[in-house]
Amino acid sequence: MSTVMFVMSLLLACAMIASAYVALRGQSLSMAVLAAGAVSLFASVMFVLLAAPDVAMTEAAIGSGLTTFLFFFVMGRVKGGKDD
Amino acid sequence: MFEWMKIPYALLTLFIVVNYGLLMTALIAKIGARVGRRHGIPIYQNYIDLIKNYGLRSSITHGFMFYLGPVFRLTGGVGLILFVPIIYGSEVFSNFSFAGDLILALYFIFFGTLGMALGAGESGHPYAAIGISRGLSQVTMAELPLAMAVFAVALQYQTLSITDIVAAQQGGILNWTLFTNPFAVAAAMMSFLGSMMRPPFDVVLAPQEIPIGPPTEYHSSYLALMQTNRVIFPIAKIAIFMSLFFGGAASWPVFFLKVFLIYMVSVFVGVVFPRFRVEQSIRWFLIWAVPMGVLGLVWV
Amino acid sequence: MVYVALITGFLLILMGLYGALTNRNILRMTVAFSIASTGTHLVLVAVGYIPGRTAPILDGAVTAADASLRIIDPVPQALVLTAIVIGLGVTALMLTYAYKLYETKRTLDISKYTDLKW
Amino acid sequence: MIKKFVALLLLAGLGLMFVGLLLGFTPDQVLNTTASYYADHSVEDTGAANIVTAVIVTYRGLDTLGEVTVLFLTATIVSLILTQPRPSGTPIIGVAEKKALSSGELLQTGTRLLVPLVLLFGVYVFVNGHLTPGGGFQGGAILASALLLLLLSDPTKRFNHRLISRVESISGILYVVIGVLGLVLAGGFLDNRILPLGAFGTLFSAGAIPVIYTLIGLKVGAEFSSMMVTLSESRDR
Amino acid sequence: MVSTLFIIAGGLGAAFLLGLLREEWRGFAYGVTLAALAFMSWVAGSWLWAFVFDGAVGVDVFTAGHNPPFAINLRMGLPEAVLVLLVNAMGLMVGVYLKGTLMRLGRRAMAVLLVAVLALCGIILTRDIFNLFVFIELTAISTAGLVLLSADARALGAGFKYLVISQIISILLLVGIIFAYHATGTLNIDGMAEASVALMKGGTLAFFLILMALIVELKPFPANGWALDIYESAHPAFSALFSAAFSAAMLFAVDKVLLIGGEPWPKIATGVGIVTFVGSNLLALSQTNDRRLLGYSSVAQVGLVLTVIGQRAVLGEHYLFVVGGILLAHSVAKAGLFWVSGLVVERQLSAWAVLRQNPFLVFAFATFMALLIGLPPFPGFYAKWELVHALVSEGRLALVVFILFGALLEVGYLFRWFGYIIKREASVESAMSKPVAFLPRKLVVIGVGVVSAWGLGYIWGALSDFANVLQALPVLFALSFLALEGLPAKLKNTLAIVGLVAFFAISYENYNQLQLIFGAIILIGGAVILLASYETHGKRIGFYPSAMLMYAGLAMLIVAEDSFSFFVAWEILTVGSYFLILRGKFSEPHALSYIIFSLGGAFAILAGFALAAGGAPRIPLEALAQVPATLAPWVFILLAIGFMTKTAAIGLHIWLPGAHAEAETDVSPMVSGILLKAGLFGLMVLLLNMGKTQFYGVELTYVLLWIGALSALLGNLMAIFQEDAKRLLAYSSIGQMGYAVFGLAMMNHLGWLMALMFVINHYVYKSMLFLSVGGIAKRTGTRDMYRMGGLIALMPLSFIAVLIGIIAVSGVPPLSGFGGRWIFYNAIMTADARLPMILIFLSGPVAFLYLFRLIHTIFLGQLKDEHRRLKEAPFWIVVPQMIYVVFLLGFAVFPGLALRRVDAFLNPYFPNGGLNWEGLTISSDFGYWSPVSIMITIGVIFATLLAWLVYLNHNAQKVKQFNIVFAAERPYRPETTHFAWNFFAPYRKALGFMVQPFVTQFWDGLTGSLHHTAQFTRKLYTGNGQTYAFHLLAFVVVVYLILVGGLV
Repeated sequence: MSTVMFVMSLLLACAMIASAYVALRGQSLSMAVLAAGAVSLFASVMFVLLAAPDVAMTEAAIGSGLTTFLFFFVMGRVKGGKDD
Repeated sequence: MFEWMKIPYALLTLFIVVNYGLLMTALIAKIGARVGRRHGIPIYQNYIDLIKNYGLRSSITHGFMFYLGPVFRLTGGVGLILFVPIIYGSEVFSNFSFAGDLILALYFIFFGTLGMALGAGESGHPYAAIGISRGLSQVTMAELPLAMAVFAVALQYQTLSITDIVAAQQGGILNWTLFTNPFAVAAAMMSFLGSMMRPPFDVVLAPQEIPIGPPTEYHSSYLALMQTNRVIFPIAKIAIFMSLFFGGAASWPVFFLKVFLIYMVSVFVGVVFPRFRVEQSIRWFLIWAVPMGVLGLVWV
Repeated sequence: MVYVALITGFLLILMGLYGALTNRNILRMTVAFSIASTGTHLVLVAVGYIPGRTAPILDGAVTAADASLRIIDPVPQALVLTAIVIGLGVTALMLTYAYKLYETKRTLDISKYTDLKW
Repeated sequence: MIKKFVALLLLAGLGLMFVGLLLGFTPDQVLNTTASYYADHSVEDTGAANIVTAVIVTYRGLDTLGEVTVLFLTATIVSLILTQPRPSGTPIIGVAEKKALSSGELLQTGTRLLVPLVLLFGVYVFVNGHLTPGGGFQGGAILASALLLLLLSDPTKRFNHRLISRVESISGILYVVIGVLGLVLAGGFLDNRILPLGAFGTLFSAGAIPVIYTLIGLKVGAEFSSMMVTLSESRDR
Repeated sequence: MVSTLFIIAGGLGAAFLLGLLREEWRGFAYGVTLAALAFMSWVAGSWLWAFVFDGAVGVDVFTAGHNPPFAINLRMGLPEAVLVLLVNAMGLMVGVYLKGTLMRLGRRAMAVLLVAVLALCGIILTRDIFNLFVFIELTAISTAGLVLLSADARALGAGFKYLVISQIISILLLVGIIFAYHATGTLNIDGMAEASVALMKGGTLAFFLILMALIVELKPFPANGWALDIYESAHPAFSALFSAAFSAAMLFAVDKVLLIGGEPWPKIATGVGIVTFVGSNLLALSQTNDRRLLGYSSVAQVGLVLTVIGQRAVLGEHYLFVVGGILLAHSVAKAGLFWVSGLVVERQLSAWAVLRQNPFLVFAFATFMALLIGLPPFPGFYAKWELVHALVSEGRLALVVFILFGALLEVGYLFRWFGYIIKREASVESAMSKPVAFLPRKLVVIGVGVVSAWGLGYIWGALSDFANVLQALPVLFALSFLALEGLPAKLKNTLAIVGLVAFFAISYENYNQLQLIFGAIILIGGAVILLASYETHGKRIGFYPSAMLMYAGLAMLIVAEDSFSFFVAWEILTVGSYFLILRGKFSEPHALSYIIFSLGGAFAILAGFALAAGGAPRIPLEALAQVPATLAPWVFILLAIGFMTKTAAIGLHIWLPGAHAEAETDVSPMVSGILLKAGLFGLMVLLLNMGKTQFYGVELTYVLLWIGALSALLGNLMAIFQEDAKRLLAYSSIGQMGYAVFGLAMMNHLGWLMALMFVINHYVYKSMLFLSVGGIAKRTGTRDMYRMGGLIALMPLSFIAVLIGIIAVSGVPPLSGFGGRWIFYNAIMTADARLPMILIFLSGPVAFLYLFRLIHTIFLGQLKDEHRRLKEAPFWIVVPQMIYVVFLLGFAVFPGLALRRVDAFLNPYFPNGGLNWEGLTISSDFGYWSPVSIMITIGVIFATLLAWLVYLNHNAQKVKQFNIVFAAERPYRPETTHFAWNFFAPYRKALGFMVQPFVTQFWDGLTGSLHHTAQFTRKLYTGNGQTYAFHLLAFVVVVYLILVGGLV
């Protein structure tokens, strides 16, 4: 347990929360989706820190990858992704 | 209990009561006229009317029930007088009272009323129905204090037998229910007023109806039967009151006197009060007579 | 570090739910939920973590003999794996619904879909 | 405004519970019974080096079967929804849809080059699931991303639905069959010991785990692909 | 036996296989689906068979070749087998039902259905908490898919709302699971339960989250708007599955998980459950959409089961019996109702009138309704009995009150709905869609539901500690008429009469005197009334099963020896009579208020018995005497209220006038002459066994005395103001029953004798009058008395019946009514209370008023022009009347025939104050009465006078109708001359204040405020998915705060 890891985890936490904030309050929907993907991506790094490489891979591939694309597919169909 | 000799005795009772009734009603009419400074009818007028009506032939009926109406009516009157022991202590004049007690008498009062009402109803005359409706309405309320008074008396003497009740009142005027339970008697007398069809409770026979109501349709021999009843029935009723509240009668003269006096009560009241409408009389009974009855019940 | 992850996870859940409760746009609600589920995953993994240990994979460094002293709990990880996949399934379904809903009324405002009520 | 306030209030309530959970939480210092059993026995039981894989595929195999079913279900429903005719009376989305972006030459060429590599990598991830991090789900997702690349490079491209659904169904059925074989031949449903456990740490070891993970990988990949393909094609119908 | 896992493997395999098929091979795919469902059902069924018949014990099924808690294990035991069979069979039925939709949507939809069913099985079977989560997610997702089977576009919105909710649920569940795992080191439910002592503070919270997540899946009130939207918009077949199978599985999951927690958790389940039960039933009151109503009802029922689950400790070994009974009844009934709803095109409740086109569907609806409410012989009935007894014995009275109140609400809306079906006009549009809607395949599915409903009834009867209701001879006899419905009515009528008489003949031996009187009235009296039923033509579908059910209940009631059989009989007769009353043309609202009052009363009786039983499953009726003094008054009050709903004591009477008046001609005498006696019988049983009881110093029989007297007076008063002849008679019944209650409450020998005499007399003359009036109404086409008049000449026999009847009722000598009065006066001589007598004194003459009106306005006065060609009432309606006339005359002369036996019977109970029967005279301590002498005296006088009049006036001619003169003109129109409307106007002026409809206003106000509450509260369900999410979170938080606040 190193201080480095602790600091890193803190940084990641801040990044995640910031991204989540953006995802929730961001102006455009695409922004929000991308930010949500970022949260996921940061989370997968966090998983690596937490000694869970399997989860990290899954989160990266599925949580931040596929999900984001699914969002974009649907947003493409729905008013070009504009907020209403 | 029953012996064949009862039948002639009963007929004798009837004979006495009918004659007394005819004379008494005529007398009272006469008194009323004299008070009003009129001459009035002769004392035998009722006999004439009755004989005349029995003599008249009518070929008219409005139907089955119309025909039976007067029969019911008179059966009610005759039956009532026969179910009540008229003279206290007299085996001869106790008639058919072995068949039932006070309750029988009280409920049998309705028998004639019912028949008459049905008969008049079948005449098809609207005023007959109006008269019946008013009469029945009023009677139901008048019955209430009576029922309470009777119950009070029965409770007081712990019996429902009229003979026993009279027996309990013997031995002095203060033993009469009139003095042992004045409230019950007051309630009963108010009720009595209501059931006598005299003012102020005579709206049932209001002038509007009299000439054109039941008596109009009922004439000749029908009317005769009803007139007969009209002399028997009040006396029978008064006989019950007398037995319950005024010590009964041990002999015919006492009987005549007490019946006359009780009858006069209703006449006096009638002279004093104006006529009530039905709802007024119902309220009157509720306000005055019923509390009396309650007091009478509580008194026991 | 465990606490950091836990707290972050809980915060993400709360933020996600807040977003889902206050955004009327269906797609934004979906985004919010996916953030909340990421938070959940974080919580799950963090609970299974034991400081100073390694991933539950046996290799040269960790042998079967000393595994129980060296590795962290594999169970939460297995659960999270399942949860992630299920989460994706639900998200995909919500997205499809969103698309289909949009097709019927041409709006993504959830407060417009109140034909059924009371 | 009130809505936000109420939301905050409710979430504060929920947060209260979370705080309660946090306060009651002390990180484990040693493995609990379940975990230490896995740590101690998974090698002899399953022969898998990756204990997470052992847990997922064998010990909690039923969960995983359910998980695969979730994806199957989602894919099925997505295509069910999107292939269903519009409910009558609903407005048809206007023609104002954006024209499909034509992607650049570079992307197309890159894609052609990349797809086989990505596919290969996906296969690698799931066949090695019992040895290294990763497995059927991750591998499946990677397979699907190959397809995604193809889709991105040519949005109008048509995919063979039959093929996708065949792969999905056959691998699903085989997965169930293996499960049942476990019931018949070995200790229970989804027992991996229907095949020899082999030498620890090699590719062909850990009994049926690699087979199962392969099937899962194929199935998951097919399901993801099917979802994306249906979604991407939906507008054209 | 086949391994349980094959249920899951088979379902999954088939679902995956469907993906292989070509899109076009829909028929084949459908076949695969059904085969898979059938296979799964078979596996479940074979386990159930093994458990029940081969004595197998529950097994744990291990997966992956390892022992739990290290690998997931499933458990198959009796409850699991039952539920899994339920789920699978339901899935199969839904599959059959959905054929059209599935074929249209193709294999994908079928696969989703299969997965949904197997996921439910998984929820039931698994013993691993995370595995449970997986299956729950599977269920949720498949729900989102199956919702779309609906053709309703709104279903899409509903599905999305559900997804939102399930997202929140899964977050709660996951967090809960991981912390619970952390606390206990296992994911196995049983392992967690063992480690529950180790649950620390964090563990408790974790468990709370798990429990809440599961409970929220059960749609607790008020966090259940999403579920209602699904019910409303989804395909009815799916709703059937959702309501029946999903709920069952989730309830089982809650039941499993509750094992983990400790002390306070069952209380939470109960609390949430009861709030849901009452709240949802309340809101259902104001629903007009059928499926949404069913949704509310489903939610409510699940709440009830949850309540019961929370009371597991109280129920002990009966737990499975009770919870299973309620749950299975709910599942089958709700599925059945949803299936039926698939046949109805329109969505408002009244559109269900189309079901009338098919009597089988009406029967099906009635079955499902009875099943849902828990009427005998269905499982819910036994369950309700056990539940209430168990709860009461533990002193959980408030809970009982809430349960019964909620159940009564349910009774209200379900029976209202049934009334719509039977009575409302089916719209033309729906009628046209008939050929489309009534598909034989769907009918078969519904038929399976009906069969399983009755099967469940039989099974639960056999399992219960009591006699099986479905094996009682009278019930079987009544039900056998269902099979005979195809026969002509006249034949069925003969069968019914023979059955009643034969049953009397075989039971005669075993009756004591009291039972004999009631038995004779019910069975022989019932047969006499049935003579009038020969009048009807056609098949008269529905009449005989209902009537015979009522008679069956009555026959069982009088021989009941313990509280359970008494209650069974009570409910049976109530239900039978309800169906009977509902048959009247305009009786819909009255039948409804009848059933609500009656079942409300029945619930009071149930509570009373439970209170008296003190933990025993049932008590002999004699044991009512041994109820401890602290409880006795409460038992007395509850039972008395229950019985007085039947006797229509004032305050509880508002159902009676309409119900009796609007019933069919031959039904009115049944419900008035016979049915009301059930209440009296109950009161007799109560008073005989409990006697005088003090309640905070108030003598309860004294209260009864007042109630009886008030009923007598007000009933009679209200009767005199009626224009409708049958209503008049109905109000009169209230008064008459008041007399009888009064007599019983006097608690002396003669009072009881009077009451019993009333029982006989009231049967005779009320049956006679109702038949007579019914016959007249049949001829004239109206029941308004002022529209009649002068019918005496046209209908002499009816007239005689009424004449004799009213003489008897009014108590005028010489008929038997007088006997009643005479005994009454003798009775009150010894009674303690005097003031209530006054009311009775008044009510006697008042009765005379309405009776006179009855005979006058119908038979006397002016004949209407349109009635000139009327004939006497139909032969078969007159026949029983004449029988009654003869009986009344005979009874008037020889009352001793019946009364002596009763007198003797009463001696042991009231040794003092009996009557002396010497010769022809009957004497009491106070007076005497000689019926024969009275009859002869009056007869002789009457005959003499009549002879005299005939002699005087023998050639009288009947004059023309208008040969009268009034107001100086000859009338020519009967309408202007028939004084009949508002006959007793002065009376109304004087005493009208006493008949102000205060009671009606009170009950109207009560129901009105319930409705308003419902209307107001349901606005909570805005339809916005986000709002529902708020509800959910608020629900969780509130429960949490309650828990933290230590309120539980």
